[in-house]
Amino acid sequence: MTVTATDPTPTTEAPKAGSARLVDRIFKMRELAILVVFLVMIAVTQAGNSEFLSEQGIRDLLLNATILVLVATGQSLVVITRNVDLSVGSTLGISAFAAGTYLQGGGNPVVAIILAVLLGIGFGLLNGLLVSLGQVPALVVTLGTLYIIRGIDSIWVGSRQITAADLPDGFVDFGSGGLSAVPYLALIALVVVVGTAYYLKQFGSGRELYALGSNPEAARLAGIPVRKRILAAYTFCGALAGLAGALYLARFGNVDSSTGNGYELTVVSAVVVGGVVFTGGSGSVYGAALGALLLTSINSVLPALGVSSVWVMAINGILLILAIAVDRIVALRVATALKKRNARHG
Amino acid sequence: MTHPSTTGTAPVLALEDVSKSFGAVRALRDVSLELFPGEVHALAGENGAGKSTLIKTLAGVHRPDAGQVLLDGTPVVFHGPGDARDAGIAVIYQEPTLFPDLSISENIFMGRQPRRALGRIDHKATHAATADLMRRLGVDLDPDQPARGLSIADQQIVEIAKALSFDARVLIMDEPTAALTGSEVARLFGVVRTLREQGAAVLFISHRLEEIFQICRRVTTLRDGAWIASELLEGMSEDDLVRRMVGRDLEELYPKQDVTPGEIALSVRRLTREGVFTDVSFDVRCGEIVGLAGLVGAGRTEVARAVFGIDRWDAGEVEIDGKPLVNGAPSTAMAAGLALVPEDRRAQGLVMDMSIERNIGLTGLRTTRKAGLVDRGAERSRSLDWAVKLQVKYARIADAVATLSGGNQQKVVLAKWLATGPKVLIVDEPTRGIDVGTKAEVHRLLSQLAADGVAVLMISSDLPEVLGMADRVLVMHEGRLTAEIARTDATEETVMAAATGRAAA
Amino acid sequence: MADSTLTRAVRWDTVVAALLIVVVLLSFGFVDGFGNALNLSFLVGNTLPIALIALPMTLLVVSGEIDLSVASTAGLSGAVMGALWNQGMTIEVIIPICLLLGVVCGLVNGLLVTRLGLPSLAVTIGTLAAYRGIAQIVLGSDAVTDFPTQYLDFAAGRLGDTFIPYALLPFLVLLAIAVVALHATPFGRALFAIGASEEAARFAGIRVKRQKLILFTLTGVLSSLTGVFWALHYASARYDNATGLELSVVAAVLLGGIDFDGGKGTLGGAVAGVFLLGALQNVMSLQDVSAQSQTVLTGVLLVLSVLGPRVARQVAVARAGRRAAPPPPVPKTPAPTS
Amino acid sequence: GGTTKEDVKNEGGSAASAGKADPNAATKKGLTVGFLPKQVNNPYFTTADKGGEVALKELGSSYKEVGTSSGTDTAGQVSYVNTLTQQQVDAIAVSAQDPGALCTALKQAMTNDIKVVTYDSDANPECRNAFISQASADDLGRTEVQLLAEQIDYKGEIAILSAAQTATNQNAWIEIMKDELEDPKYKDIKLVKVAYGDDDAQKSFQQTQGLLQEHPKLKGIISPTTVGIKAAAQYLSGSKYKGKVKLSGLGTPNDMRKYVKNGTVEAFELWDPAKLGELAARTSVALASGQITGKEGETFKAGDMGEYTIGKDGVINLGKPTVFDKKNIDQFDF
Ligand SMILES: Nc1ncnc2c1ncn2[C@@H]1O[C@H](COP(=O)(O)OP(=O)(O)OP(=O)(O)O)[C@@H](O)[C@H]1O
Ligand SMILES: Nc1ncnc2c1ncn2[C@@H]1O[C@H](COP(=O)(O)OP(=O)(O)OP(=O)(O)O)[C@@H](O)[C@H]1O
Ligand SMILES: [Mg+2]
Ligand SMILES: [Mg+2]
Repeated sequence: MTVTATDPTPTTEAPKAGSARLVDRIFKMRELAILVVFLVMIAVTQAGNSEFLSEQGIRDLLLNATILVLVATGQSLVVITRNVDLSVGSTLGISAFAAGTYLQGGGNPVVAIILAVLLGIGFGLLNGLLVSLGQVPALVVTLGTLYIIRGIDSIWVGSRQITAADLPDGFVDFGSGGLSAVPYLALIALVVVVGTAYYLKQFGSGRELYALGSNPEAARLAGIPVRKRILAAYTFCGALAGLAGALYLARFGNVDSSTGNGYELTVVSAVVVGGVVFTGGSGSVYGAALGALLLTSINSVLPALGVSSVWVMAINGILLILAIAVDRIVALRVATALKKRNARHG
Repeated sequence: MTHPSTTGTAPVLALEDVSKSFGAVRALRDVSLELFPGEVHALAGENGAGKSTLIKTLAGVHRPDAGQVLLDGTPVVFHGPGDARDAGIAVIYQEPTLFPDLSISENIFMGRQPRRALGRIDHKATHAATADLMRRLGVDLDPDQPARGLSIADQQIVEIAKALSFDARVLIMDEPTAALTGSEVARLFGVVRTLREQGAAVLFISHRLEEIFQICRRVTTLRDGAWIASELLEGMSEDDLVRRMVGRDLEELYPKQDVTPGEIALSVRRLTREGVFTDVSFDVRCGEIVGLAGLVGAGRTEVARAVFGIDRWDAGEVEIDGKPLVNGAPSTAMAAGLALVPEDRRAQGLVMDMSIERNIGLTGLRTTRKAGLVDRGAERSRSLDWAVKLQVKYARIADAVATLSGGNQQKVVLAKWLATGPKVLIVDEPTRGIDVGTKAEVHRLLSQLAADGVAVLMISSDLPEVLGMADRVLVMHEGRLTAEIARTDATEETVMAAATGRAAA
Repeated sequence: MADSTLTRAVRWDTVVAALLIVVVLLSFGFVDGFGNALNLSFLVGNTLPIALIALPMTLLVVSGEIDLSVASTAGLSGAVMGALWNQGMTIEVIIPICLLLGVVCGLVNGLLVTRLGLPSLAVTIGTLAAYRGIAQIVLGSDAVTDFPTQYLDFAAGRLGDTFIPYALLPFLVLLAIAVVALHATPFGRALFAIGASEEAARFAGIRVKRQKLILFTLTGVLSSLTGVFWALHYASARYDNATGLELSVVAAVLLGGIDFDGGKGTLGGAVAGVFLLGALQNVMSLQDVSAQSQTVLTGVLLVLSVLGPRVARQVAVARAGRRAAPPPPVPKTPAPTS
Repeated sequence: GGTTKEDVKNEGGSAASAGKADPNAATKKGLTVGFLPKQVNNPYFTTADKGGEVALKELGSSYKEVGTSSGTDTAGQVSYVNTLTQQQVDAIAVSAQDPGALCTALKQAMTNDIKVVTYDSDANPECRNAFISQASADDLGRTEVQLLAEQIDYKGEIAILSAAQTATNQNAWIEIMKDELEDPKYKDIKLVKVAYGDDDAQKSFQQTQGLLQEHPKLKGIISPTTVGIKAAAQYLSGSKYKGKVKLSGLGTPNDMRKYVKNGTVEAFELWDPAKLGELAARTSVALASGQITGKEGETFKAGDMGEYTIGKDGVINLGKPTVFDKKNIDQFDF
């Protein structure tokens, strides 16, 4: 038997200082990838249809994304903790109607929004309590609450509906108005996203959400108040679903018992496309927000390009798969790169 | 019960007549223990003796069924790990508890990050503190690297760094060295000595007895959950300690039988996996035990993974009995008679939620079937058979392996693979976390297997084990095979020299 | 250990099965119109599509994956069936083509999951839209209804005056095959291992990717079979056939005690869950319970299905005396591989 | 060999109605008529069914309403037909989600001596006794085109925003519209696109945006669906196109009031859904009483609504739709 006794070739040590930034940069890159896809898509559409990026066009694009961005932001927090909230669509629907009923009776728009948020918080708490105290699978529980809230909503609402005529003009105008091309609603969403991202990055309790999603048992051993954090994530998610409900009302001026029906799959898609991993512990709200923007924009881009609506659904699905596949391939490349860097140490 | 507390100070942390049961298993029975400042205290006992349970009781993970925990002489109740941490107790658990998605520095400082104004995290300070810890431990890990992908050894090092970062009054370590090689252990001990001098109390668990003698002053022995003795180590011999733990004398630890090697069973030719290992060639003959030594991260595990087919290799080839193996196909490797006992029993060796029986049965699904269906009778007898042979300590064969102690889990992994009756057996850290008694048993088994004509490749970071068991020692350094040393020439010095790249044979 | 005896005693799948029997027996006694053969055949016939898809779905979930595109696959194969029928092809040729199409749909899911390592939830949300979209392209706004009567009669008819729809018999055969495959073959045993710990399964020489690929393919085939059955049963092939069926399947399977983390569950539980939901819906409709209240009740059942076993276990443990802190849940730490 | 479409065609259809009508038979009392709308909780259907309920009360029969909460849950609708059959109601008034899918179940109901009337959305003719058509497809399609054409001065590009691509009634109307547009007086009008909003507010909203971006010269949109027209109106009223792009189609006065008043919409039309429900109820009772069987040419008296004659294929037309505009909209509340 021979042992290949080669002369010890000096392995090139990676410059350590650069490596930190590299890792950071690479994780940002995943969001960047979605952004690039988004921009390319917009550019192509603009080339094909010069009306697309008119002031009205931009406003529409942003407005369309707003509601999904808000809900996806809340959802990504829950997903980061290795849970999921499927009931967001139902929560959105019921809080939109609640706000509408209140406004219909001549209420104050600000109070109406607060009311919707509070209702959302209520359902978020319910989910959070069931998941964290009951320690039961989030998927099942929130699928259950999806049905429960939806059922309660339709029993309560019946065939009633709230139309723009029932709402104060200021509220409806607020829903479509804005500062030139930037709608007020989009500004609200932007504030929420940036605030949430800052919190997640800069505060201990935010990092703990990542920790407990990454390894729940280790989180317990590290003394992280797991239940409290999960409860908080669900509550926040509920609150944003409620807020989204109020904004939905302002935007569409129309709510009935089916509002928000089936929204959960869209939200989950946005979060997944945005690179938030379903097994918890990684991803960012910027990613989720970009995912939401990307998804809603596809729905504006295809009609603007004159693609027959017959094709829209198929293209949507294929683009969704492409987005996650590209993201995955980027991630794999990164992992290989990381591994090669770390292959020689110690 | 005598307390040879010569220091005269009061114990920082103590257990008083603590009992703890899991269902029908009485893991601890009226156990008492005192930890004094400035002292390293060893906890010894066989697998399943209750050491980890005791530690988890001290750490607030388990609440004792009876008895109490005393902190500075006053009874306390820890409602969770957080309480114990706040009381100044740092714990390294037997199994690494890292957050794979977070960076090393976040893993270390989770929940305790240095803060800036408004309670925001000071990322710079966190990074610097981590780098500092890494320097103290003498390892070269990037603080910003995610924990995912770290080898078991590196994970263990991060755990150690985490525990050190507490500046705790009490440091509890459950087998921190099980995955480490000599040099890391030496560095760890250096740090522990400093801590001891600074007045910390340390509780240390290891199945490597020499380590206990090296660093500890007193030892508490447990057997089957019961307290046996707490005494000074001074004047005790390893045999004395083993007798306390096992309750009888042990046979020889390395019962190597001499065999004449037969045909070449496993042949690895110029195997390369880019960036991981390069140009690795060796043979293992029937009846031979070949040791594979090297520092942590030298690439030994990676070679084993590639040979077995878990990872694909980029170049080279592997033959069993002269027939080439398919690249990246564990099932065909198994069919050819290859078995791999992996190093990470929890993630790779076992399906934790499955029963002992089914875990052992898993490797025989294809061979022991009747009319295409699972032969449950055969499965049961096979697993009972091997569980008994390896002296696995369990309540019922249908219990989930997750309920077993670490060492007993390791035995189940061995059982699972030995049950396949392999021609070539690769064992990666086969005795990690196994108590001395069982270790001897495992060695006897390996030896017996070799005598029966099985070719054994043994990867181990436990150098005495390699030296004691191997007919030949291969040494890896930075992804290359750097030496082959015959049994007669193999000493700690020659192996370490090759492992650190200072000499090539 | 005592603990696991208790766990076994309150196994949820047995509870669901018992519940199903109780509901059926009570309804026989107290609900007008429930017990006659016609109603029972309605019940069984309308539940069959869900039950059919629940078979592979259970296996898939046990192995830790999920397929949300099943309803779209069914819709697509229905649409293709309609389109080809309009082209004048013979039905005996069309059906195999549709099943082949199911193979392709399943393979696409499976390859994306196993080769690219994408999460199945995300992939199948994508194909959910894609397959449905393709169905829309294929059939457009057509509704094809004029399938041959002997086929329609088979899919919608029943054995004489009994409650047994013809289609129940092939389903029972499929069920038997699935039960044996999951609970008695090495293949099924390996699925449990994969679901509980994929890495450990791989280290035990189980061909994880191949098994998953097979499962996704089977799911595709059975989904398309369901699509064919659906089109014949309701005598209507439209691109939106079976829309939303995936949630019903998932809800029923979850109700049957299949753990979505993988590695746990029985087919008996899943099928009992499917028919429990079906029976409850039938009974509630007969009792004039509104659709909205039925929705609430489905939700409550789902929540109870996960809270129930937990509460039962805790009560049992408490009664067993010597109440200690519950053993920590075994963490499913993602293995530190990259 | 095998079975192909051709073979099936040769088998021929089966006759729907049997028996003989007795126009003078007494109107039975104490009947139960089950209403099965496309979707419960849908305001349009709720109004329609309320109309049915009132009529049934007057006739001394009882009313019940069941149905799915989703408008595309065909399987659910089938099992509701089954349930009604089980409950041995005397007649079912159903708005079919799918013309074919309900057939087997409806036929089963008819063999169990239950009369089947479809309203709003028809099933295949052989699967029901009669269909109450809200307005003839001809009337609706043509008047919608006329309504919009006047608003845009018979000039410019127009588009249609429909519901689901499979919606039977929508497609029938769209065909008629295209036919109407062939008329030389519309020679300056160009139909550039038919978009589908799936009766989903958000989708219809985005489809409207898309239409306007793709066709900047668009002058008008016809949306023959209440959901679509509402979403399109909401989008237009909050955009720069308000008042410039005309919108017409089918909507309810309550939904559209605001948009008519703020100038987004000039005029739109609809029949009275309550009347539709009422006629469905009265037809059901007439069928169950044996006054009619559903054959072409039979006539019956529908209370205050006057006399109706059954047309070809068992179709009964409700009458002409009402056009709503600024002047009259406040007189309606539904
Ligand atoms: N969570 C649990 N549930 C049930 N039984 C348990 C649990 N944890 C430990 N045990 C049992 O308690 C006993 C003591 O286990 P422990 O882990 O304390 O042993 P140990 O001394 O640390 O052994 P090793 O040296 O192998 O790590 C064992 O019999 C084990 O099976
Ligand atoms: N499961 C894994 N996934 C990814 N990378 C790994 C894994 N295990 C080890 N590595 C990396 O591969 C390199 C080689 O490690 P390997 O475990 O093969 O070395 P070894 O000689 O077996 O040392 P050890 O004593 O740690 O087992 C290490 O730098 C490590 O970071
Ligand atoms: Mg232990
Ligand atoms: Mg190793």
